[in-house]
Amino acid sequence: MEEFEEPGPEIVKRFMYVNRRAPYGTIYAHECLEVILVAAAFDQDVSVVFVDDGVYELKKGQDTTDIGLKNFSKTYGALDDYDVEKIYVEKESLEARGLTADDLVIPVEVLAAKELGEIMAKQDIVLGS
Amino acid sequence: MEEFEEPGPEIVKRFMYVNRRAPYGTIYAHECLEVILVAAAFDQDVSVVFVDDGVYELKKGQDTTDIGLKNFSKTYGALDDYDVEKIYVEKESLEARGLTADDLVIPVEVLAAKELGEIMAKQDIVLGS
Amino acid sequence: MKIGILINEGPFTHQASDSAYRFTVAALAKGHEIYRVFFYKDGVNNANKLSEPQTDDRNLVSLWSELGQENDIDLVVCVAAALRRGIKDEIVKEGFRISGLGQLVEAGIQADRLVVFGD
Amino acid sequence: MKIGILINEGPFTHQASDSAYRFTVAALAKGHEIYRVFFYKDGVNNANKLSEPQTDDRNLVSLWSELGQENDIDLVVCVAAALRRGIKDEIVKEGFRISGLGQLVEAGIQADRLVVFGD
Amino acid sequence: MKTMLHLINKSPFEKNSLDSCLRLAQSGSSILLIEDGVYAAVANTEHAHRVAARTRDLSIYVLGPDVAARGLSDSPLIDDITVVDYEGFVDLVAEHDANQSWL
Amino acid sequence: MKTMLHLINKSPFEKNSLDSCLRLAQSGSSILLIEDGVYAAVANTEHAHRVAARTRDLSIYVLGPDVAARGLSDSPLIDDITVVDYEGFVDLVAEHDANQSWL
Repeated sequence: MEEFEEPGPEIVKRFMYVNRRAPYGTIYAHECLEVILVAAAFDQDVSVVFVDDGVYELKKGQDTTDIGLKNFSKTYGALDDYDVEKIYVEKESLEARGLTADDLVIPVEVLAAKELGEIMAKQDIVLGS
Repeated sequence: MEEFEEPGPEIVKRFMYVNRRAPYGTIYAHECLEVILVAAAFDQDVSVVFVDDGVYELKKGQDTTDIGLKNFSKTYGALDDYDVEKIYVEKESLEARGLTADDLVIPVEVLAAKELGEIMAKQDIVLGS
Repeated sequence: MKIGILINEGPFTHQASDSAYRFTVAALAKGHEIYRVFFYKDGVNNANKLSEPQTDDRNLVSLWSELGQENDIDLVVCVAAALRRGIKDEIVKEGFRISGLGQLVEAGIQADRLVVFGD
Repeated sequence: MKIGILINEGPFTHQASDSAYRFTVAALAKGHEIYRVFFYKDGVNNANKLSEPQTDDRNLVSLWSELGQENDIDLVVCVAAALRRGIKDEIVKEGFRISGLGQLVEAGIQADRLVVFGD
Repeated sequence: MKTMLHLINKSPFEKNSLDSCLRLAQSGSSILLIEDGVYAAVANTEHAHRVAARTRDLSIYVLGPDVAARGLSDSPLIDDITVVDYEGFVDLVAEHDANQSWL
Repeated sequence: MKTMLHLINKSPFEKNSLDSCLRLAQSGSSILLIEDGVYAAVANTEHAHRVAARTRDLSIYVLGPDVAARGLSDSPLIDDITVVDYEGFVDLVAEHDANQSWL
């Protein structure tokens, strides 16, 4: 993968979007998703990570009718249409919240902190929320 | 103190301002102080509390020259001029930060959580930051 | 019962303004009086009439403005917080007025309850 | 080295814009190029020219505008975030321009480093 | 003795607001969990035991619309936590002598 | 192997940003504490031992102007934490291959 370290004329960088916030209480999760969908149109190596309260963004069964905000949880399903396929969720964050991958709206790769940390360390650009 | 519970024509209420944020990282501490100084002009029973990172608002020796924000820590000294005399700091918050009352810019009453909680429970209006 | 409301955050970024709005609607429905809604800190951004959310999203500035005018609620924007953040009369939505922090303290004194929404 | 900057919070409420400003000044002093400063989320409020802090306080909108113009820095305000929050051309300070999120991604691609300031 | 309603709108995983509230809230007072605070009402999380331990001396409520928004309507909540809607929120404010937001 | 600079701007008492960073940061990477994150650099606090324990496998820096602003210039810092100014901040960004803000 050395060729990614010194981008040439056709630059391909590793972009990682790290989601650490719960949805709705703040707009961070929503506006981070907006960036990801735009970024997907560029030919870059994109991965999306959910740690800490970010795992709650993917919780199944969200119904925002009575709080008046848009339910954007279904939009995560569009990541696959945009060819964003590296979607990682931290195992420790899920467990702390009593959740499993079955509770989430999209299929994800569940990784222990150690493995996830190794992947994070290889990125060129990390955008957190 | 029963007469405060049902305010008559000259209403006097117990107002408590609870500071729980560090200074400078956010504006909450500063804008809360602005409210306290305005509130002091009304003839109410005012108390000011510092818990959690709020105790850092009172740390001696603040010098904001190199971050470009206004150093408002000296303004706490004006509380006395405004006859705001009930100033409480939680003992547990100080200890967790390795601080004592000697580290603070103004004299305060240091109270254990248990005593402070009892005083908080008697307030009519609690404004937190 | 007379209820005062304090909103410390702007629209969209935090849920504070949404929660306050729904609380206010529910309080009115139950026959309570809203003594005043005071917008402080980033809350002053709730009065920016230039706000234009996507068409399928809620417009909190309009919602507050309409609720205030329909129910004769005093919507007060803190002048000190507003000046700093560039919320001036020329962009303030109808139904809001700019005034001083004393209006917040007065709401605390005159209302039976004051509820704070923020971050 | 080419450095891109992302600012996610407005002036005053969080230190993010102050920190980013001082970082940018220091980077220029060391001879680096600032490829772009992108204002996203509440960061779009940094472009509101109506902002009028107290006279003894710093005016971040003016500071960014001047720094940008003196050093020919591309100051880009995200259009989607700005519309929602009511930051429109009529109140945008000179030196800033409104554009799309693609400008952020492009800064990530073209700059050697991208540094994020936020809450 | 006044009655106090504490409002918590922060996730207990992210911020220390709930901790501070639980440390300072007097026995007999009430807590209403709203916005991201509702995560503190869910059973089987890392923080659930700390909340459950206080259901005996505190009355704990959670705002249903915020629970539903976050996809937690079918998740088991901690025993003895009462779900209310916005009208219930208003009633709690009216029924208690005072309230305090732990932001 | 890339070198990563982690930026922390939150108080460890208030938010979980430092916790998450310490959990995920790889040995050999660096951390720069800025804004309210500088409180994590102070010795003799409740969180100091957790930071001190990582000074062997991580390079930890703190932004001096933020330390001074908060009145901590005379407070003892944790051993092996290096104080830098804004120019040092720029150098750290330039010297590391990438950086990550834990907001």
